[in-house]
Amino acid sequence: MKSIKAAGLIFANPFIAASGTFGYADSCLDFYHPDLLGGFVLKGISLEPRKGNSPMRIIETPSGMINAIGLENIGIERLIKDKIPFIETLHSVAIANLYAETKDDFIELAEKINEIKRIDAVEINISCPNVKSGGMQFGVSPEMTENLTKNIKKVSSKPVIVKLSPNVTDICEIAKAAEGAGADALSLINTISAMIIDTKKMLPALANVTGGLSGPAILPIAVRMVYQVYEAVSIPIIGGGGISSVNDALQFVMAGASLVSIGTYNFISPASIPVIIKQFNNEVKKTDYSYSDLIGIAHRQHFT
Amino acid sequence: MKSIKAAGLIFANPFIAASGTFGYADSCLDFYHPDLLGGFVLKGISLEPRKGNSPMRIIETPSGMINAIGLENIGIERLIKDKIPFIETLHSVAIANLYAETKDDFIELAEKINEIKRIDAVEINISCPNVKSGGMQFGVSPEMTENLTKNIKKVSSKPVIVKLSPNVTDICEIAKAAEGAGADALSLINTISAMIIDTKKMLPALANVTGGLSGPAILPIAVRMVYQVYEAVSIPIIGGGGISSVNDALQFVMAGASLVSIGTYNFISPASIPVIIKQFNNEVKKTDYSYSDLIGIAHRQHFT
Amino acid sequence: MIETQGIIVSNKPAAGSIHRIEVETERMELSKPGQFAMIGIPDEGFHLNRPFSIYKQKENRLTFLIQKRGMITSRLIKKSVGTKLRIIGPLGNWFSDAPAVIVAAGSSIAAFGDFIGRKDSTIFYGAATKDDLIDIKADFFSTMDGSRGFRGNLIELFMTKRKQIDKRNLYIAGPAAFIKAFRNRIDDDLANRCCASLEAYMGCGFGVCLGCVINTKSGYRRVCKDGTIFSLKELLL
Amino acid sequence: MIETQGIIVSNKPAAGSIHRIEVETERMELSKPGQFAMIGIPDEGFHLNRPFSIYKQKENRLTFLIQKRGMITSRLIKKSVGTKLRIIGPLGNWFSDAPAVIVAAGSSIAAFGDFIGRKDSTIFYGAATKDDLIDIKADFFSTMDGSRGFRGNLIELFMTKRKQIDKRNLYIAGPAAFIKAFRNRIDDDLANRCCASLEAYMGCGFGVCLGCVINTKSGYRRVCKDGTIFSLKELLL
Ligand SMILES: Cc1cc2nc3c(=O)[nH]c(=O)nc-3n(C[C@H](O)[C@H](O)[C@H](O)COP(=O)(O)OP(=O)(O)OC[C@H]3O[C@@H](n4cnc5c(N)ncnc54)[C@H](O)[C@@H]3O)c2cc1C
Ligand SMILES: Cc1cc2nc3c(=O)[nH]c(=O)nc-3n(C[C@H](O)[C@H](O)[C@H](O)COP(=O)(O)OP(=O)(O)OC[C@H]3O[C@@H](n4cnc5c(N)ncnc54)[C@H](O)[C@@H]3O)c2cc1C
Ligand SMILES: Cc1cc2nc3c(=O)[nH]c(=O)nc-3n(C[C@H](O)[C@H](O)[C@H](O)COP(=O)(O)O)c2cc1C
Ligand SMILES: Cc1cc2nc3c(=O)[nH]c(=O)nc-3n(C[C@H](O)[C@H](O)[C@H](O)COP(=O)(O)O)c2cc1C
Ligand code: FES
Ligand code: FES
Repeated sequence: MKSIKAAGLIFANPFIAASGTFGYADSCLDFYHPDLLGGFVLKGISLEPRKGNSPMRIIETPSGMINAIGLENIGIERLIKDKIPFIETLHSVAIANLYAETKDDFIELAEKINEIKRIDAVEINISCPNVKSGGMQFGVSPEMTENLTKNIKKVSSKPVIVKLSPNVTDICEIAKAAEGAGADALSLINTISAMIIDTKKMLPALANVTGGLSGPAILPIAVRMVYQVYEAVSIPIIGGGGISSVNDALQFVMAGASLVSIGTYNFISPASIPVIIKQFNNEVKKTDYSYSDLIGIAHRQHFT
Repeated sequence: MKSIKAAGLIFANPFIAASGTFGYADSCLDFYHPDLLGGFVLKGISLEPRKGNSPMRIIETPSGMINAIGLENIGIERLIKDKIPFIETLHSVAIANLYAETKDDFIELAEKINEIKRIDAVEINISCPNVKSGGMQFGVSPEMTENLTKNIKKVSSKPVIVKLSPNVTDICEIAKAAEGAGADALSLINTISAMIIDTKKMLPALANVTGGLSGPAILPIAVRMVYQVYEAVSIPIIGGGGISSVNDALQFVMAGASLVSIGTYNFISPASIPVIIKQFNNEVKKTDYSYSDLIGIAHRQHFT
Repeated sequence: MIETQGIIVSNKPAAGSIHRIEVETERMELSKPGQFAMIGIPDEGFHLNRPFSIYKQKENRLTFLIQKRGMITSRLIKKSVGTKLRIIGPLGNWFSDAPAVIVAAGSSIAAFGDFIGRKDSTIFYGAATKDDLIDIKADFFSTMDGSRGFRGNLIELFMTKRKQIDKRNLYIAGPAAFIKAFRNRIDDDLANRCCASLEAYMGCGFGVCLGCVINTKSGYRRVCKDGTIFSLKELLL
Repeated sequence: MIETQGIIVSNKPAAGSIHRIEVETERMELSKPGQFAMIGIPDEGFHLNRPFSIYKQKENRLTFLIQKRGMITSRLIKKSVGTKLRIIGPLGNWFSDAPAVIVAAGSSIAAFGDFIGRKDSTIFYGAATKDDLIDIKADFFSTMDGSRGFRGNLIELFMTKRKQIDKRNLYIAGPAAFIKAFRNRIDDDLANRCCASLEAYMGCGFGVCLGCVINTKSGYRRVCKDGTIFSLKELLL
């Protein structure tokens, strides 16, 4: 397969490891080398280290899981000191996932990232349902999305990817706001706000009460959103949510994603992405189409 | 278990068969008698018969299914002529599910239902994601929800249950609008807008492109919404979405539902509801609580 | 129609990717020719039950011919004796058991178990290759590679025998595409006395979900409940 | 640590609701005492893999003691020989193999397979009743109903022997509640040389999801990667 150009970057293949499921690109080393990926998104990073939420932080659900990690992370300083040296040895596209509670902190973060040469792009997480302030509040309002994106675009020297929240009435509205503000690409979907009750304890199973649902359960919702957003914007889409097979990935591509991201499945079968990439290339070859023709093809075919 | 009073009605037990999964209360007759239920909601009815969408109309997804039936139904006249005589022989709570594309049609429908003595309540479906006009448009705006509910309350001689759409940023806002307009109860959740792509055909699998996701996949989202709405309103909640076991039902009750509804699982194990009811009663007995104490108990317990 | 538990008592390869699976149910009404059952695997998470023709029935024991197609059929053919299944049946309308001429391709032979071996009926049975044919007595065989009987399409075989087809009922079963192809080849006289058992993607199997409709001259009809058998001239394929 | 396919080569009841399951993997690094593996059933839809101690290992063959608890363990103990599993391992840190005193309740004996039969170690092993004890040589048994060994709680049995406990390492394994109860009964001298292997609800098992953290004196630590073994005095239970 030819490489893919999106957001001014070149990806060797369309597969991206999703933020929060791939550590700092070091968690896969026992299974495969990160250079086999099109790219990877680092665990969400904030200015200061974050302790995250109290346990229980995760729980399985039918064909999915809920997490309320609460963006535990080592903070930007330690990222630079402890993790970037290793990341500098890698060759696939490296994306930093930024989290802050205020616009000013987002701007400061983006400026710090400017200094890190090896980071190719930033993904702004305005859609995490697991933290008390910031996060989702930005992502559910078109105005705040636009404002925040504009401000980050102003300072950032890297392509800016806006990661959308699925917890909205009209995702196209948010997508258009991000595009209008200059986003270079969109990433969707983040997890869906959800909860489980432990009926023995008669309490929410997770200490944070609610968390974010991921995994195959959300795939049909994610595909629908990618399909809709593809019609609403013209910037590239990184599509994901529940992908665990070639067929799943193809659905996102045909719905309109230029790149696909795999998250939760990294926990289940951590050696899988390179295997899926191989199978994916074969499947694409079997069609009469080039990869770029397949992007969004489900919109262009006619019902017979 | 003692009977449950909600929305001015008396339910022998908390289990309701959900609209669109129980026909006109006749589909279960080979399996059990509908009098074993707390109540049932008839298939969504409109003024005129509706042909529904073209096939394919359904598709399985991980732990769920998507349907785009498009509210195929026999229309109010044939409901009265062909189905009500049988329903008159039943004793559990009978709820009509109303669908219209305009406020005026909703009002006309509600007036026609007033004439049917055996119908105990109306559930207004402002949340169907599978029809081109009406339906969801009402359900995603608090203003329209309020306006429509008010108008139906004005004409209806029956308790009015508003069935909420999960395809919104803030379900509490809609719930409060319905409560403010006089709704006697809320029903949630309806299906979540979703789609699957048939990667062989390179087309959406369903002819309607998108449809509504139901089944266990959506349970954690539904539980979260019931939990949130319980804190926002004080009218009773009929909670459902993916219930297939006693534990599932208990989650909804503990999240704040006074009654629970079972939909998709009627397709999978059509003889199950009475079995679940029995097990449910036993489980409730095993707790130190009365049924009414269990409603919303997950909000009141303290973390230990 | 009932919902009951079934236990696999035998599961053996029958031909190609088709397994012959026998299930002992707790109780079961007697099915009629061409009826089907919905089958699910209760202990493996949520999935829709899948429709399968009741190939043979002896009291509570049902025999199915199950061809590996996707997720659930792949699992079913690997299940060991003793595995519990969910069974809902018998479902759908049925073929009259008057003498008939039958056209069955691949696993749709399962719809005609009651006709096999009947002297008063004629069976056309085809598959891709000899190994895909289950071991039954049919009158005419076709295989695409010619390894048994007529070489080529079952419909073509049938057409070569057109003149020998008398006034008996004509029964056919299979996916809509196959039935459409058949309809397009035969004359109106045959079409008028042909009944087709259709396949459709099913949600419930007993008429309530409205998921399985097909278009007919009298509007959408449910394959599972108004069919699976329709007179061919009713169908708008 | 690797991800590999395993095939069940033996699955037999060991005691009560505990099965002894042997799995032949394609390849596997040698595990150390107290390490674990994540196990999943690849052909049955999405679910998180489940953590189980590697009870014994001989080259690529792993033995697990699996107690029926909920969804996946119920399925595992019913799986026939030949069933394919997903195996990720070996995972977690490990016990030094110096002589030790071991306190194991129920299925947590599985963490100590390498110590069983060692003359230089002492094993306290308890369960609810005799039938729940797997057939191993331990030094002291307890059962709640007194059907074997000491009648009552394992911790109480241990306390009656307190005076005999020398300066060897003290190892314990189990859910946090059990370890907390133990901590609350023993003196600081013992606590200071006690290492506890914790259980936690796990998402990945290899340190990336941050789902399994517990509170320690140095903040949240991942049970799967920073543990499962912690020195007891580090834990804030
Ligand atoms: C009334 C009826 C009787 C049947 N009798 C038999 C029988 O006796 N023996 C037998 O082997 N098969 C029979 N079938 C077909 C059988 O139901 C399907 O092969 C089965 O549902 C596939 O399930 P799966 O999980 O293996 O495939 P999936 O993983 O669900 O799907 C695999 C592929 O098959 C397609 N597909 C799935 N279900 C159907 C369907 N119902 N109709 C058409 N395409 C479908 C899917 O779209 C997909 O492309 C019958 C179908 C019907 C409707
Ligand atoms: C490091 C480690 C080693 C283990 N070794 C063994 C072993 O050798 N043998 C053995 O039988 N079991 C062992 N366990 C426990 C085993 O992992 C659980 O019993 C199993 O995950 C339950 O899966 P399930 O699908 O059957 O239960 P589920 O249906 O997932 O849950 C059933 C109940 O168990 C609780 N539960 C589930 N997983 C855990 C967990 N990891 N910790 C605490 N509670 C849980 C759930 O909250 C629920 O209440 C170990 C656990 C850990 C963390
Ligand atoms: C445990 C966990 C942690 C996550 N952390 C982050 C994060 O830090 N930043 C972010 O933008 N998304 C985060 N996500 C969301 C994923 O990147 C992904 O968008 C989502 O899980 C949907 O994809 P999936 O179903 O393939 O997992 C996290 C997801 C999980 C399961
Ligand atoms: C095939 C199908 C048809 C449905 N038709 C209706 C309908 O006519 N009116 C309505 O309000 N809800 C309808 N629903 C939604 C259900 O009543 C229920 O709210 C939803 O499916 C979630 O519950 P479940 O997961 O238990 O099915 C339908 C659902 C399905 C699966
Ligand atoms: S499959 Fe449900 S109506 Fe036919
Ligand atoms: S289980 Fe994922 S970090 Fe421990």
